[in-house]
Amino acid sequence: ACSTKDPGTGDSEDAEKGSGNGTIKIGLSISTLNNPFFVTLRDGAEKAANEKGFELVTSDAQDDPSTQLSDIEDLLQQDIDALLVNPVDSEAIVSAVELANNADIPVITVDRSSEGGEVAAHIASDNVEGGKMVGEFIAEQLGEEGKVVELEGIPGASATRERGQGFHEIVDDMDGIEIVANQTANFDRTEGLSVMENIIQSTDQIDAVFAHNDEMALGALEALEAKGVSDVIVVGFDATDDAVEAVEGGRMDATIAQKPELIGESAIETAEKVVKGEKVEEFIPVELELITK
Amino acid sequence: MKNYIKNNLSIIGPLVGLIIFSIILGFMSNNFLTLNNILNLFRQVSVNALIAFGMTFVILTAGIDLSVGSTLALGSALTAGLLTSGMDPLLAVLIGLLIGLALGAINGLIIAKGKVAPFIATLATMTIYRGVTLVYTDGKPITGLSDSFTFEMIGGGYVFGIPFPVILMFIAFIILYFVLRKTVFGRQVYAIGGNEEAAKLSGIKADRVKIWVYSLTGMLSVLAGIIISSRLNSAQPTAGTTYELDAIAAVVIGGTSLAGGKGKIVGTLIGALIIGVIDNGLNLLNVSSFYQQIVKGGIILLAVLLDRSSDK
Amino acid sequence: MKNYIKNNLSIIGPLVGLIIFSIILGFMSNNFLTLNNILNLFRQVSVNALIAFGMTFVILTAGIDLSVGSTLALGSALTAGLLTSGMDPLLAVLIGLLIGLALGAINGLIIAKGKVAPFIATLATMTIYRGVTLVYTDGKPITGLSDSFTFEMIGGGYVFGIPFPVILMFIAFIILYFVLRKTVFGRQVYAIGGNEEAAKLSGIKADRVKIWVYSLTGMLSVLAGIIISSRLNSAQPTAGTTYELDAIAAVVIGGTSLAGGKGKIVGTLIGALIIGVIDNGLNLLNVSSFYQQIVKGGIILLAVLLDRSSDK
Amino acid sequence: MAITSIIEMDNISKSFSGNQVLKGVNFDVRKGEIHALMGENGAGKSTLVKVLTGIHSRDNGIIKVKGKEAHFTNPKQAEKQGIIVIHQELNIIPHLTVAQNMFLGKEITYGKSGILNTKKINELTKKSLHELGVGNIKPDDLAGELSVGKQQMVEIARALATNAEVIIMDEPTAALTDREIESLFKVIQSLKQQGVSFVYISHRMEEIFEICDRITILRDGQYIGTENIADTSFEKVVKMMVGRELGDRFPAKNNPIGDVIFQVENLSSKGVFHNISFVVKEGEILGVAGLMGAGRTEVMETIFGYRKKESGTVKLKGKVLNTSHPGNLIDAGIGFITEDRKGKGLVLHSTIRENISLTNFKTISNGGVIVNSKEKMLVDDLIEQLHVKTTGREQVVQSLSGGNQQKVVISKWLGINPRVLILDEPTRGVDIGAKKEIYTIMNELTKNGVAIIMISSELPEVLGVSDRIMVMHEGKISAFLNRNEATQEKIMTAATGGN
Ligand SMILES: Nc1ncnc2c1ncn2[C@@H]1O[C@H](COP(=O)(O)OP(=O)(O)OP(=O)(O)O)[C@@H](O)[C@H]1O
Ligand SMILES: Nc1ncnc2c1ncn2[C@@H]1O[C@H](COP(=O)(O)OP(=O)(O)OP(=O)(O)O)[C@@H](O)[C@H]1O
Ligand SMILES: O[C@@H]1[C@H](O)[C@H](O)CO[C@H]1O
Ligand SMILES: [Mg+2]
Ligand SMILES: [Mg+2]
Repeated sequence: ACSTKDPGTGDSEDAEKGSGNGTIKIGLSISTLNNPFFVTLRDGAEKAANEKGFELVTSDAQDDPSTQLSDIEDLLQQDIDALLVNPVDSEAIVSAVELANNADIPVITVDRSSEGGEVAAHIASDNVEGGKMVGEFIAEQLGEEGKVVELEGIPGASATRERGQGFHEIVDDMDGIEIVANQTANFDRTEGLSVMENIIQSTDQIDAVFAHNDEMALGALEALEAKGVSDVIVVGFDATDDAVEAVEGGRMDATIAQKPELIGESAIETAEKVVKGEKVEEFIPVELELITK
Repeated sequence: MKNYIKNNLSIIGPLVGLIIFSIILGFMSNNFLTLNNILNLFRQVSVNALIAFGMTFVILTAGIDLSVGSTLALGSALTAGLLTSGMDPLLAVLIGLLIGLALGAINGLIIAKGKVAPFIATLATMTIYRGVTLVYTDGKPITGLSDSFTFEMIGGGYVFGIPFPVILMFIAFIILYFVLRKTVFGRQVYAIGGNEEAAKLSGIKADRVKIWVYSLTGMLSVLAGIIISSRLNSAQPTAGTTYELDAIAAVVIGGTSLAGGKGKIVGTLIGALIIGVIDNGLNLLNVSSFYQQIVKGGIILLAVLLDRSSDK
Repeated sequence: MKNYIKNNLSIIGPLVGLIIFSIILGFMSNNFLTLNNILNLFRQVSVNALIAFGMTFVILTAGIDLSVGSTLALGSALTAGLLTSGMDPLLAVLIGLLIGLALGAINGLIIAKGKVAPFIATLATMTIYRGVTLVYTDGKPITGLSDSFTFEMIGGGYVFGIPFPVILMFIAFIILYFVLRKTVFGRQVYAIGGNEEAAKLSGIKADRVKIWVYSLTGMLSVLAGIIISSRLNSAQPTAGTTYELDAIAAVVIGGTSLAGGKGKIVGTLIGALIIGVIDNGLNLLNVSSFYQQIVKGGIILLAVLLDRSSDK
Repeated sequence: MAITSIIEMDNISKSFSGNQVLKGVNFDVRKGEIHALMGENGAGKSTLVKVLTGIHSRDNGIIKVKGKEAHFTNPKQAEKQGIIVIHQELNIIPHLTVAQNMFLGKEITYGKSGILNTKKINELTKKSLHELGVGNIKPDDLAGELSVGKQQMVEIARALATNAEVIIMDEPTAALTDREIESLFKVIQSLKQQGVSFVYISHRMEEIFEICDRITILRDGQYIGTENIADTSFEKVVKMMVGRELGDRFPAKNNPIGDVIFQVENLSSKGVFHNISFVVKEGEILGVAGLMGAGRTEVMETIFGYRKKESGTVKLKGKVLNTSHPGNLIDAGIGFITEDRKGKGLVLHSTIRENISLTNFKTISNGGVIVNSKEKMLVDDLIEQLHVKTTGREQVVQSLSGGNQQKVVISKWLGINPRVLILDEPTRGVDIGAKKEIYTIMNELTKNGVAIIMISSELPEVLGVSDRIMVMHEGKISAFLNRNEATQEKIMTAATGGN
């Protein structure tokens, strides 16, 4: 009587549904919409779906992997033709991907990958790569010599880990670059401000700041400007509208553009192909771009 | 008979609410009232329900436990550590549950012996346990826990087609229902919440009872955490964040008074189901997540308001 | 004299705690006890302090307000909307404060007239207000608020070298201190928390007082939100998340009883400073963020435990 | 030598933060006796009991139980030695049923399993309640929904149901009416025959002389003496308690009675009381008698705007009052002293000053701001006028003795200079001296034309104080009696529904 197989799956009637009547129904599970980055990603997907006349069902996991699993369970109840997943966590998403596999619904991962299960395609830019790009940019600007502050994202979040990892892969090997403070500001602009204020108090010299996202970078920028400091290199991540404007205005030095809108669009396009049985690439990279003035 | 109805009045409100919501959702979405979705719903509810069962005991003593989510995270991270070290899964899970018991006991001790208000005591341990989890996991999920059938069963298994977490939830429910209704311990829980001084004068060792109550909640939180880890085959350092809110909401929607001394665990089960139905239903109806928050808050309010008016 | 000491006993514990923490940090970090850092610290504290002042009133009536963070976000998002539409900054800010008052009044009405437990009422509005904020902002920050001197002053200005938010905080403190200590309204707040039935039988309109108390808290939360918006020149949809916890912690560390009826707003100011000192100090010492949580939770616990033992 | 004492307390002293409350008190209890413990409010009676049972630690002195020295640190230990207390404060858990309360802390289980034998618990509860003559209280009634009097009966039943050797009753009858008291006394007498001893604390003199064998008197924490009831007199006991002659218990009242000032017409509240109509005249005291649960408290709370009425009007000087909120009635000059001192009368952890001020903001404030000097003056005047025994206006009310707490409640209402004052059981738990003071205050007020409505369950008091008596039975008025025609018998007949 005991098993670890979902007894509800396998009855093949599901497979008939949806595809017959012309409209394609796509499920999209987003890690969190409490972050402009993902809002833009969703907007991109929505726009593309509207243009094509697809039905798009979106859910928001609020950064909780187990909520995401429930979300996907709920999506799978709704006769979708394809599942787009933006995992909260790449490991934890595996069982949800397997659920979709069992239900014969194709899965496409977005922004973050899945460590297991069958995935038709993965569309993303690479956070580790982005971290490296920042490391290289800062090293170059400083001539491999200077004191750097790192504002970390939410402790334990994958973006925090991966961006930090890429960044450290570059700067840790350089003797001239010293990380004088690394503190979390939880991807939040207000905390970026107050944590930076405090760091300024305790650090005699700061040459550069790497914030794991633009929100924190903009907060840190306010703290520096309020102190009348303007020669510090500030680099963020995401290329949000605010940040790009700050870079263009010369207040910020750089940000990494992940092109979330493009990720969203291309996710829908890929889903269409998969549903129609066309072949797609396993990894569809969306290039990162270093935005500077 | 009159007393029987009166005694159970407090859960009639929530029950009627649950039924009404379910019927409405059944009309609005074809997928809602399918067997598949109902099993799915119950499985989703089981995690919150287990935590909320413990929270019911805590709230009955006029306490509160904000640390459940952090306890869940720490307990399942440590269990995951044991699993990856190759320990027998069953043993690891048992040790994990004991860890939950101990984390809860720490809460209980601070509250009972340290005379710290439960809200503030568990606010502090919420922060501390989360910090310890992050230190232990170095902020990274622990993965590749176990390939054993036993461990996978906990979160992902089925018995006669019923998801295993649902079975765990019902076993816990029956035991705890019995404890509250039929044992001296249950009586003491109610008495402490009703009038702690009077309870003490009657010779009840209030401190001891409280420590047990928080320990129970800690253990149930870790059980919930292990279910999640088993389903995700990984333990997340940020697991359980804000779970305390859903658990408390379930208890209160179920008619248990935050002032203590009054309430029922059946109510909590219904409360957890109402929250589950809201979450699941709004997803099925494809309500945008921003509006979902508005609707969910509104429904919680409605449920409680309806309940209040049935008091009269 | 003896009475004077006795009356103020409740804040001596927190005060001594604050001084001890400050001295320790002064030894550990050269930058802590500089004028610059102290002004910086006070500015950071001002946001939490303003919210916590309102929370003190709420808790004195034996209530609680979990919605402060969402109120802050919604109020400042709406204010930001007015500003970007080109409204006069002062007028926009005033309207924003009134919006805060109204959001608080909704809490008060649900609690007083709907007879819903404050915890659950404000848990619901916390979710609802956050949802409305997300809908209104579409989940994105509102930026480019105003270039006017007036608006920039609020968060970023100085008067005689003192940050303007600090001045706002002290003005609010003095007014509210006076209200609590010297006015009929203040007495009514204490009486309701001490024994609501006795207060009602003494002719106090408890419902009305409660509605005002939550309205005040709503308004102060939005004021705090506007300070943040002014500093960042943007309003964040996620602003204020979990601020309720710091505010409640400040109130309780400051010696106000969660059971209501007993406490002082001076205590709250000290409580907010303690929390600010912890956050600032741990940053200055560059303690890793994982350990920060452990230390912060530990210190909150310590502060409350010390306070309890000075009760005896 | 033949006389054996079960409890001997020798030279007991106790102080609370410097305030010495017991000063070398001696007390002993013999097998099968009923020993009264008397003294004014704050004399230290309850404290002595709490020292005996380990709730408070003693500073000094020796306690022997059955000849052996005892050092209890919690009441459970005393209970194991057969000593059980019914405390002055009710110790009912409101949301538990009567049966659950009866067996709290001594639940009957199946063996040592911890599993409750609910059936047996309910049966035994039913039996005990029956024996006490309160079979109308059902084991599965929620305790919190019973009237104070019934709750007290539950507590008494609970103590009697244990196989105690010594039962200490701290003002058990304060909330009871004569009928319940009568059945209580029967049970006490029959237990006494079986060798059970009682310590009986009460401010009702009649009771002491009716059932007690010996009496010990405390004054200001000092041991004054122990007497055989048979060898002493009412006057002597009073003198030992108060330290002087007290004179008449009820001061003479012979002020002129004026016109009707207060009218209640056809007031009803569904299921609680029906068509209540009465008037009170200036300078008149209207006594309200009735059995416990007759609905007297509800009527008054409704008049005062604390409960919603169904229909009916309340008039002051012919003008209809808005009874939607107590504030309106206070503004009109009506005061209400509740029977539930702790639950509804006082903010226990606040000071005397803060409590008195609650009803007097009009007098002590100016534009919403409290004027300290006015507040202090008002409070100090009232403390003095009512002889509240206190260290000062800043004393926290909780630490006052019961009688003095009651005086604080009265003070807060005298402050408003009421034209009509409703007093619900105003002398409950109040000592004989203070009672007389309260009667005197009432008389003073009537001299100034104040109309008084006084609910009381003590018939001698109703008879001794009232100009006119209204009797209620099951939510209806069953009789009006004039002072000179009223007797205990007539009141009881009307209160029980006879003619
Ligand atoms: N916990 C306490 N802390 C401080 N003072 C106390 C405490 N308990 C009692 N007292 C004081 O001790 C004195 C004796 O109080 P106690 O309650 O024993 O009087 P009592 O004789 O029982 O009076 P009553 O007839 O009014 O019940 C009073 O002055 C009271 O204020
Ligand atoms: N909270 C309550 N819930 C339900 N019934 C109640 C409640 N309070 C009182 N009652 C019932 O209302 C009736 C009237 O009670 P009330 O206390 O007014 O009587 P009373 O004449 O003042 O007697 P007492 O001398 O006991 O105060 C009683 O039957 C009582 O049991
Ligand atoms: O890429 C996104 C954004 O940068 C966000 O700021 C944090 O989560 C990441 O995954
Ligand atoms: Mg006493
Ligand atoms: Mg009464």
